[in-house]
Amino acid sequence: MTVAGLELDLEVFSGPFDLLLTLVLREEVDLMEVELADVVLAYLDFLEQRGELDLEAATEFLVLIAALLELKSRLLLPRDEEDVLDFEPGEAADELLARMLEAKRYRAAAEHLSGRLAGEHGRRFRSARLPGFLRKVDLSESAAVYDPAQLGAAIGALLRVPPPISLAHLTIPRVTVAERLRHLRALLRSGITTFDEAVKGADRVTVCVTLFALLELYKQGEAVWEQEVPFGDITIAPNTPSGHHARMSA
Amino acid sequence: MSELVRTLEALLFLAPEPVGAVELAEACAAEPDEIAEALAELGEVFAPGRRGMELREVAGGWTLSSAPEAEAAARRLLAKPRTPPLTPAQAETLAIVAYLQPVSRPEITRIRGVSADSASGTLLERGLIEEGGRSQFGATLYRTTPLFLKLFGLNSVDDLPDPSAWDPSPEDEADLRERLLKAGEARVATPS
Amino acid sequence: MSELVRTLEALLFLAPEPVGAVELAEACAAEPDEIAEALAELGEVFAPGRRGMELREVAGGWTLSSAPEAEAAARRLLAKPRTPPLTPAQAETLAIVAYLQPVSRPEITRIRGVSADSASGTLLERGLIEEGGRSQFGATLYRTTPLFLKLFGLNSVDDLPDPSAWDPSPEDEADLRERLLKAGEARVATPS
Repeated sequence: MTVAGLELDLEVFSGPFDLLLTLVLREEVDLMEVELADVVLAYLDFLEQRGELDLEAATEFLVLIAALLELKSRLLLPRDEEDVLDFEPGEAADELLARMLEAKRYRAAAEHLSGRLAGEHGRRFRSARLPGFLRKVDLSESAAVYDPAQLGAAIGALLRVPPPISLAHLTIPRVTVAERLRHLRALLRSGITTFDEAVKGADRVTVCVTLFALLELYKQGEAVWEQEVPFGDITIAPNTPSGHHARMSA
Repeated sequence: MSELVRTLEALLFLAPEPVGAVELAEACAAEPDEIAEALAELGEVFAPGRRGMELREVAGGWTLSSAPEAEAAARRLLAKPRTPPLTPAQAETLAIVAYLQPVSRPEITRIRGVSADSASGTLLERGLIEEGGRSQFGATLYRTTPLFLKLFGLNSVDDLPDPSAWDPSPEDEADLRERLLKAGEARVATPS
Repeated sequence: MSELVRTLEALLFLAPEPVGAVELAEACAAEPDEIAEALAELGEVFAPGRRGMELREVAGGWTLSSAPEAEAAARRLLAKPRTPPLTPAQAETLAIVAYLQPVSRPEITRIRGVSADSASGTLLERGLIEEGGRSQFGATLYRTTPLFLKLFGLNSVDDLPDPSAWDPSPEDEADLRERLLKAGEARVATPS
């Protein structure tokens, strides 16, 4: 079985993975409501049942799930810096679809080529040295056929030093996970807080890093978090034995 | 067998690479239409299934190859496999190079979604692709080789089918739509 | 033509050296007398004067060779330097050898940023470059050949064009070799 046929039973969708993908791309299923973690878990279950790792299928799955995660993360991020956001969700879906179609096209072309090669099986070509009477080349009979300028041009191209790569367009991280961990722990010492509170006035990068820090706190068992509705505020509470159950919707 | 046909047979037996009709005409001091006629006659002699050799038009020229029926014996005698089949990763990389050439490694990686370094290395080693210049940023560009055409039985890359032929058909779209409706009904029937 | 005769024809076509009857029998999984009979039939087909090839028994066994009548045409087609257009990799490799000779293979690789094994192999085979001694570290050194001068219409390597016309920074005073090595290393360090 390939990745496409992976059977899913999610809250908002039940059916094969490829159908989910199609519905998401047609915006007939809201990606915001799809728990991608559950898709990954379903795939892991499937791998476990199967008992072996098909590298090609696993690669395909990673590519698809990464594309969905990218799309979803674009939908989830705050939208206050419209000029920096390069894609509308619709555009992102179009891009994803185009990319999948392109990959699919060359996978089909690859199958065609493999078939062609198999069809040529057994047709070998002769590779023998030329007989002696053809190996002697008379230098005086040879005419100039190449232009020396080709060699000069090749040397010129090899002398070209590539321009240094500009890193100007990359955001230099000004905020670290450790810093945001300290910030969150400080907030939690005075009880329940919210994600909005934790990132008040922060820029986009800080929001992301804070989310990482929050994941780390959750993993360490220091905090639990809850989001009542999509886009709603995330409540963060210090973890106590009787505390809330964490619920993540990423 | 006329003298011209015999000469052509000898030339194609000796030549290490496929030879174009123009070069054959020059070597034989014959007219192009005489060569065309002689090649047709030779093609009859070496038609598939008749002999131990076949006349083939590949990589822009004419060449003789062994007949596939002799492959088992050839492998025993020569003790080397013809061309091992391609892995899916190699076939995909080769397909991208064949259709988009000249194409750079980062572009191949972008299309495949995974790195193509090992696959393109193997294809280079096997002589199926080669460097064909550099991009404006100095990245090596790849293209297919005449050996690729020879081994895949192609006269030129233009003989490859239009890749849009493999795009999903309207029927497939309709099929997906139907499956969508069914899945929707199933969900209504079994609320979670 | 029986299947065995066809297989023999294919084997003798492919084999670069004469093949003994015993080896042929093993490869074809046939009895020695069957092979003898098949060889006799093949000898009829390829009797002198009939075809462009002849079946001959020589010291080491059986072999196909071109018919002597085709010799003049074969000379016109094949007894001349092969001069297809140089690929970019070949032109780069040949330019490095021409301007820096003698130069070692590792040096060529460092300047190009990618291996030049396949390109230098082709240039050697076509007789444009040749081995000329060893470096102090034991690497083979390459230099250009008289055929190279002939095919480029040069009297000596001193007549190679001054690269400053194509040089992106001709004011640089450093030695050509040093500059090429530096640029090559910069290319490798820059992911493209």
